[in-house]
Amino acid sequence: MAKIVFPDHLLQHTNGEREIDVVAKTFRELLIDLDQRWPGCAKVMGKCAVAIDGQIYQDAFLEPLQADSEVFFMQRIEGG
Amino acid sequence: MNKIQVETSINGESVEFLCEPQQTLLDVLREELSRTGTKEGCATGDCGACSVLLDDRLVCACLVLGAEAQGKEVTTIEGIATEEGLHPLQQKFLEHAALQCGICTPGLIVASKALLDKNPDPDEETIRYWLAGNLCRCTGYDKIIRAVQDAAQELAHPA
Amino acid sequence: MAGYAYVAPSSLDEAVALLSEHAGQGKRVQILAGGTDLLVQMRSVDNSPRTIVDIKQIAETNRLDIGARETFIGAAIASAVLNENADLKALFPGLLESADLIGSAQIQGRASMGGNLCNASPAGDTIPPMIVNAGICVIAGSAGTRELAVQDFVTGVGTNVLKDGEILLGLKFPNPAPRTADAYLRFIPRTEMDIAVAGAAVCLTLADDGTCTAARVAIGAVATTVLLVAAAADALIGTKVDDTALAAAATACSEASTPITDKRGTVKFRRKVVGVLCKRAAAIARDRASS
Amino acid sequence: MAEAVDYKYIGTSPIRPDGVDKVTGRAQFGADLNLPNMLYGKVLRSRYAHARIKSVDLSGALALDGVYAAVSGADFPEVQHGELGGEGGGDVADIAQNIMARDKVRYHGHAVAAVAAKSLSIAEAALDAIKVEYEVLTPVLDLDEAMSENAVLVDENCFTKNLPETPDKPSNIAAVMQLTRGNVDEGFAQADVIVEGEYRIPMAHQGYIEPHACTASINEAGQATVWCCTQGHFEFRSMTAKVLDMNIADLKFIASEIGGGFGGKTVIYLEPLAVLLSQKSRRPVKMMMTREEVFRATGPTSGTHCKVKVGAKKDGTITAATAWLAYEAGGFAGAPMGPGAMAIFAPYDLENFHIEAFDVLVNKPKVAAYRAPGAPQSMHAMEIALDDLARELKMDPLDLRMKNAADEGTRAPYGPKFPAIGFKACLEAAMAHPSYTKPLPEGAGRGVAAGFWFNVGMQSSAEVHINENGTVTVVEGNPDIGGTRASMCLMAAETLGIPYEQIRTLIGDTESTGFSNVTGGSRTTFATGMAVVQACEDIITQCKARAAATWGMDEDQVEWEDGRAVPAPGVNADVTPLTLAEIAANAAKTGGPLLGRASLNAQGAGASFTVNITDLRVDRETGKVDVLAFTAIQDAGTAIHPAYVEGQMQGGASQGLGWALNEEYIFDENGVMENASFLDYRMPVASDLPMIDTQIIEVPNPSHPYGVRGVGETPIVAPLAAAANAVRDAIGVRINDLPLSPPRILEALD
Repeated sequence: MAKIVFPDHLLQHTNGEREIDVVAKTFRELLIDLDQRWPGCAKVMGKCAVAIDGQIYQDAFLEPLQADSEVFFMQRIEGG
Repeated sequence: MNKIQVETSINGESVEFLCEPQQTLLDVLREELSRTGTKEGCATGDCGACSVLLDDRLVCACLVLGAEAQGKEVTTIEGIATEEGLHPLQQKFLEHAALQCGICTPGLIVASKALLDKNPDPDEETIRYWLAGNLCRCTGYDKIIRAVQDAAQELAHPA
Repeated sequence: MAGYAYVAPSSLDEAVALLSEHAGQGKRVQILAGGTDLLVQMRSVDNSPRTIVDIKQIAETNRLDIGARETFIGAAIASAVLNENADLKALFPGLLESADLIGSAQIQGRASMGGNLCNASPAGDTIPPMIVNAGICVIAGSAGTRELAVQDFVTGVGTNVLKDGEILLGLKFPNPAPRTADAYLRFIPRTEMDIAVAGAAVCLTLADDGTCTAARVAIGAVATTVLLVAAAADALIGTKVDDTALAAAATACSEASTPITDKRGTVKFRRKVVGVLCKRAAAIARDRASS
Repeated sequence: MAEAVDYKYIGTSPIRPDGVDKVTGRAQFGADLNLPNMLYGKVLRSRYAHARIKSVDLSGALALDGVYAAVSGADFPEVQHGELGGEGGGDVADIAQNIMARDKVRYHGHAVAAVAAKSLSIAEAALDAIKVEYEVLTPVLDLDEAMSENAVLVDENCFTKNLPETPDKPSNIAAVMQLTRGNVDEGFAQADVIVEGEYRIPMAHQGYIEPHACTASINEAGQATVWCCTQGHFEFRSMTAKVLDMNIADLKFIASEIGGGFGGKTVIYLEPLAVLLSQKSRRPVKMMMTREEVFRATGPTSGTHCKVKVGAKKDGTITAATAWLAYEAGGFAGAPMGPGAMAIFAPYDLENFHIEAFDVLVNKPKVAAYRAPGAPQSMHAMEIALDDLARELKMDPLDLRMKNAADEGTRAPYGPKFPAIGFKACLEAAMAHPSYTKPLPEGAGRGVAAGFWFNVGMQSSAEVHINENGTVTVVEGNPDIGGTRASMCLMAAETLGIPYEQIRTLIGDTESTGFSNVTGGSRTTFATGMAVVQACEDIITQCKARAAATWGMDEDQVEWEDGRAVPAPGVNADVTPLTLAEIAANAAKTGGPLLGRASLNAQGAGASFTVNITDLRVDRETGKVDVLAFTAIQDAGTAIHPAYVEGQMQGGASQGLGWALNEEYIFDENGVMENASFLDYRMPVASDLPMIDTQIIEVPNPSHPYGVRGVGETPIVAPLAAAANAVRDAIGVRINDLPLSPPRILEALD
């Protein structure tokens, strides 16, 4: 099961849960799963940047998840 | 508006233009004559992007009235290269990567030329103080100083 | 819309006539001697229409004359031109350094001492050295010329004694006596391009044994006008301009100053630093006078 | 996987293809386009920092001879909140109101109306003829005051975001964020030494030399062309379309050459105004900001108030750290507190930390991205605290950092584990560097500090056209702000195996090439470079197919080597290798012109670390700082064009030193910026700086074909603390606030 970690600013969408385990083959499936747990949350989380196994994605969607993947939701990063 | 007729020379070419009495030489060059190589960074004499030579004297075109160009010779960045090609300063700015965005480059080259014309062998400190009126925000000046030093060498000992 | 106008008279008579005519009609007129202050003010402060009278085509305002006893510097000569004159620099090194400090090489291609004085900024760099060198303003008007000490020329921030119809023709300085030298230092946060936060000029004369026999000290940017500080001069006269005397002169300058806090510096900072500058400038003037 | 390898073209520093035009005055920047019948647009700006607009009367302006159009907030469509307006722009409704105020002005200089006239002087006179009635409100200018319970509200509809529950009361705190790991109380309990401090930094501006400028022209069918200086013309198009409620297809944006941006030209200001004025006047309209307008009304970066506390054991191991970071957003939400919070502890491997950050509204200009947005301010605090910690521990400051340095596998404070990174390599290089080991000049101080930036990827497109003689045109969509045409040409040369001189890169407009995000976040050489490499690989695939067809072989029997198609090893064929030029010359017979393309959303931008060393001397009687030496050591992954990598490092160092020593926004009690000119906003001039020494470290980024990390952002991060630490070393007194201006230093010495 992939480990999913939420930062403080998303806890309002997760009933305060910081970390959960989810079975999902892609990030897209993960969002569907999360939206079933906490309806409406995917709209917000879909706009977040996300780190999957150390790799940061600004716009994740189709990225595959492994059984032991770590997924961190993050603030989007900009730059000058 | 009572416009003034001015006859002048720009990069060796006779030019006549009409300008408003309060219009600066910079505005005239850029907006009336479309000689846009001379850049505006501040229009208050603080950045040097509009450096030109007026009768061989280095000035900011934003602090000269267009009307004052009457009977004078104006040299702008467009007049630095010759039929033989780039001026050594232009070539050395390229070789040393002494420009990033390039907006300050015309002013820096005109100002550097004014320096080398009167002092062919300036040391680093002299170059830095002479160019203190030309702001560059991209390079930290390092490569600009090296390019001017190298161009001075080139002018003194042409290859 | 009453428009702007630009005229560049080629003679003094023509210029004076123009100014009188405008004065008579109550029309606004402004003299262009350099342009580095005027054009910026027209852009940033007050863009209301006026007639600009360019005095740079007039022979008298461009005259530089180093005589046997005195030196005349035309009001419209660019600082860069003045600094190319080795004789002038040798006579008044502090005064010429002050002209060299104003802005960039580009600014110096335009800025003139006359313009700097008439602009009447408390921070005008050439004014303190003009004062310590006992400079005299030569002023032309329809009634002829008159003369006035530089320290009496500026009346407040941005104001001077010139009446409608008058032009500052130039500045006269007595050539320095033997073993006399001047120096000027100013403080700015960067190395170049700033307006003085404080400035100090010193001119002094040394006897053969190194005793200071005469001195003038003027400080800038620390009051509404440049101040001639007699107490600082007194602290130097009769001494060998040693550290004790320098410290006393510094204190006198700090005490004489009445600065303000603004974007360029605080009262406390300016008070302290003007003393430091006086001390350092006096030491330079001393070394110059003794060599 | 990229290794440190010897490349043929990458790693050389040839002359940029656009160079000659830029040294001869030919290159056209934002304000350089003049069209027939063109008008000049000017903006009327608020005289108050905080006021309600009661009415705007344009009739006086419109009555003037030579005035062709005038607009105010009422002429713009309503824009709904909620959508993001491109990189760094924030909420699109905020952008809309920022470029033209509607009911309220939120800072001095906020646009309230605009005119178009046949000359600049008439346009200026027209501004004087516009009548605006205001109800003046008290401005909120102080960060701490803005955060206080009963502060005056900049926006009555601002409810703090990211809290567990949306608050029932509005405030000036637009958003908060927190990052936590472990238990800081336990961590501090284990510490032998604890240091803490509060650090304040005022707003600072990007200071690009070219003011914002654009020329817009719209036809009767509503099709508009906008020429402007921008870091991203595609995002400018999208933001302009949203602000004007236009169809993107009706907007063509052409990026001029750009005279510096540093993040400040990632958002729109003038473009929608020029389009609207052009529509009303039915003529082209050119708009150019004055320098004063640039200072008053375009994005500076946030002023900040930070608090940091760090605890460590005697051996230097950090046991806990906390940070409280408040960022000024200006009049609209969007301070870079998120990246600031995520960056502050990123160089270090920490078990226990807690970070809180705040995005705070004040009546000052809306901030925009500025080089590594948010990181210089927060890391200034941390890197000073570490310097103090090293003193307490009597430890070398680089040893202390090495003891705690993040490495491959370290979990970053923002969650993921780092892949290969170069922080330890930078520290090792710094420890061995002559700038660090040489004796300190008499009376000087030496300071060190570390810096970090994430770097980003995002979307890019590229096309590679093979001309009929085998020369190459690369088309991409990222304005070249510092030599990226040259780096694209180098990567294309390396991939195709042909000389650099045979390749040109051009920046397509929004109608002639595919979408690309902004030139920013240090992404162009990384992400657009990746697209160029892939487009070149597309060409190689096609060339192999053409050669195979020419030779009557299968495609897999052909390989690409050194710019030529050759039979694969083991393929026994009596054929002469075909060069790109030969394949191009024969293209008509093998399938037509060769065109390669690639578009991508680049992933795997590699974090870039830096260590700076500087020597300063302080005049103890005047407080003036003289920079004697500065050395920047940075991991670039692979330096494609080393001279331009050095240039980024030197330019960032110069901006960082300016910020550290003299640059600041100074506001009066009414919220009017007092130093809105290059005379009094004191950026470094040539005589203020020494030569800036650089050492490029190359720890290749495994996610890029040539190992590129971004390099542009990181260089500005460390100079702030490096300078502060050097001043501390020189005068023996710690100054936590910036700038380290002479009055502040003299005050500290008293």
